[in-house]
Amino acid sequence: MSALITITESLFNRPSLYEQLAFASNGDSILLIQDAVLGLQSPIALASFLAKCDVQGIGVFALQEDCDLRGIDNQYNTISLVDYAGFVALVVGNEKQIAW
Amino acid sequence: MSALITITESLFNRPSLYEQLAFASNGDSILLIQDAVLGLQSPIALASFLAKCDVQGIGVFALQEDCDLRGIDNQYNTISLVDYAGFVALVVGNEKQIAW
Amino acid sequence: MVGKKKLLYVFEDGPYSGSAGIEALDAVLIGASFEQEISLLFLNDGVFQLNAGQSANSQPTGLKQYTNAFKALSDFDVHQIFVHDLSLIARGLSQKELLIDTRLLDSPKVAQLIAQQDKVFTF
Amino acid sequence: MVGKKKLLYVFEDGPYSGSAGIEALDAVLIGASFEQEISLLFLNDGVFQLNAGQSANSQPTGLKQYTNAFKALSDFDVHQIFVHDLSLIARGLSQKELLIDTRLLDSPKVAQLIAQQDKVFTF
Amino acid sequence: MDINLIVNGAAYSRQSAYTALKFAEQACDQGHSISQVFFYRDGVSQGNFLAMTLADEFNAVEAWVAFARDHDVKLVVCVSAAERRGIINQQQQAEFGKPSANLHPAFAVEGLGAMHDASLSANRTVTFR
Amino acid sequence: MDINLIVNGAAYSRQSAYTALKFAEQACDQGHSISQVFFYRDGVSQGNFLAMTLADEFNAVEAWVAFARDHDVKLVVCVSAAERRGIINQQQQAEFGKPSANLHPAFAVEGLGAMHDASLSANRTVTFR
Repeated sequence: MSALITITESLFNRPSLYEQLAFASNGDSILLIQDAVLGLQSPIALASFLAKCDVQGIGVFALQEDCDLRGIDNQYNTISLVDYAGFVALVVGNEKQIAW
Repeated sequence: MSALITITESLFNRPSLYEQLAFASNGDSILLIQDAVLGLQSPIALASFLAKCDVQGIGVFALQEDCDLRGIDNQYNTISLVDYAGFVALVVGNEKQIAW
Repeated sequence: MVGKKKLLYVFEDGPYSGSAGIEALDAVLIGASFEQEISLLFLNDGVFQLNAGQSANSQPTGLKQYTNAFKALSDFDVHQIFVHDLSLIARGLSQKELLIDTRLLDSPKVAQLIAQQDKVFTF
Repeated sequence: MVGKKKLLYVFEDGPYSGSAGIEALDAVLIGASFEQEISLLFLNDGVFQLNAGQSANSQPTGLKQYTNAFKALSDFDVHQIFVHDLSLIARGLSQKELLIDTRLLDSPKVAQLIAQQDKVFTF
Repeated sequence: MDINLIVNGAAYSRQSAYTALKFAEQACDQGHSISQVFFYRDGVSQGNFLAMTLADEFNAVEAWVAFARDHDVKLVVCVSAAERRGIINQQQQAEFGKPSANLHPAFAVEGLGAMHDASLSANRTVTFR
Repeated sequence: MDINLIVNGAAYSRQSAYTALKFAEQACDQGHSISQVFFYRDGVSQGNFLAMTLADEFNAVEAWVAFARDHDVKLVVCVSAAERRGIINQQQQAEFGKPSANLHPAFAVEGLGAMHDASLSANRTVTFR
């Protein structure tokens, strides 16, 4: 059963959360919200995380409003920005959600 | 003016706190409390942090009661365990405290 | 039994500094009464929840040493207790130092466990 | 003035996810009225507090966009605004993208700044 | 779809109240139903009607009450989490002989069983930490 | 020495209330004086007298009140932090027309000026997050 994994904390504060990708499965999706969107500003910070997601077949999304609030300029074309409607669609489209 | 630096969070959760050693000065002291004592259980986890503290002339302490509560067995002879009286002495013996 | 759901409760933080552990345990004990298929997963600092060496609470005004309650899980017919092996090893702990019987899982096995669940509770 | 104390307020977290930034700023604005020698230090995710691109709050029920208030610091005669250079660079920001004039400090200079303080407030 | 929420983050100090509410509103706008919002851990503070935010600040308790009224959603604070944090209703006030109460009447007080009931019956459970 | 404390962590959810209290008791036992304990951010929850912990759990509000009485220590919650989090005393209840109050009377309600006053006059300031 595919999962939507939401990550709330900053990569810079809690890098171990991003290593928990090892606990995700092919077909899962990851949505970055709140402080987790801060990494999108740096073209380096999320690069290896995203490469691993790509290999594992895991889609990565980020919440547009949380980027806008913080003035974050998404540096990654492999991260799709979604609004709250997209957040709802991700919840509906996966059998369960896990809040890391 | 020498500082007592208290660290509260786990090394495993927030490694960046331990890199903030770069902001400490010769003669400062570091006291690990609460989740910060968890690192003492592993003979590897704190090794490079302690080596840097040694080079920088920074003493490292940990709160005995917080170790006991968690069943932590201190693996480092360069970390002195102190009780709350020792915590008070560290506050008194340094001109200021900084809660990282 | 048909219709039983798989529920996983995840422990990610050490005890005492925060209340995540005790409040996750409260949830497990209630969840156990629902006769579903319950599992617990300890990863990251969560493995310290099960560290056996925790000191009993000596003073009446002290912090409550609640983790012995994990030993009662088997009375509630909760037997699926999983520990992420790398989390344990990285923290200088070993399986035989833990309060209760556990099963060690490597990362792919953790991923598999999670994939099988109907609901995953984090706190 | 003899007897002025050096007070440093440290911003370590990004805005909005938590209230550390707005509550640190409240403390700074009160501290400014004490006629001491006040400095602000932004490090780690704290550098995002000063990111200029933050969207104005469009909906009335939205989160308050408080960080423009940093621009008022100079009206309170607070001019010592320091930013840790590596924190900024690691997060893909540059000094000219910040809301207000700041001085960049490398790690040894941050250590020096901290060493000179009478009190360091973290939140 | 029937979706239930679990909200663990404190009002004011954390964004999770806000994120959860925006999610819930959007879910309803899309025709889903929110069967229950269960407030656990520090999340129980979101039912405290004594909270007074500034006029331009997000007020969690008011926002939840309005949302629940508009969309007929059940709001529940966990009894044990709330009592430990000093969030109680008038019935608990009387029961424990406390001088006051602070839980908004739009919030029910129930045990962790309510969280499980909702999670077992809903199509989706979404946790906001 | 004269030491003042700043406590930012929430009651029950965080250990900081406990650590701060143990430190304060030990400082007094050693002959130091605690001029003030200032509760800021989520720390203001430590003044909420509605909090009910189990008999074997640490109860922050009771512990602070006993400590302040025994050692003549001033306990202060930050007014703005406390109002935003719904921790108010009877005077604020009357002023804002709220139906109840929940701040223990052993705690004063003051602004961030009180934090600075204490920090500027004390020999040491210790923050517990």
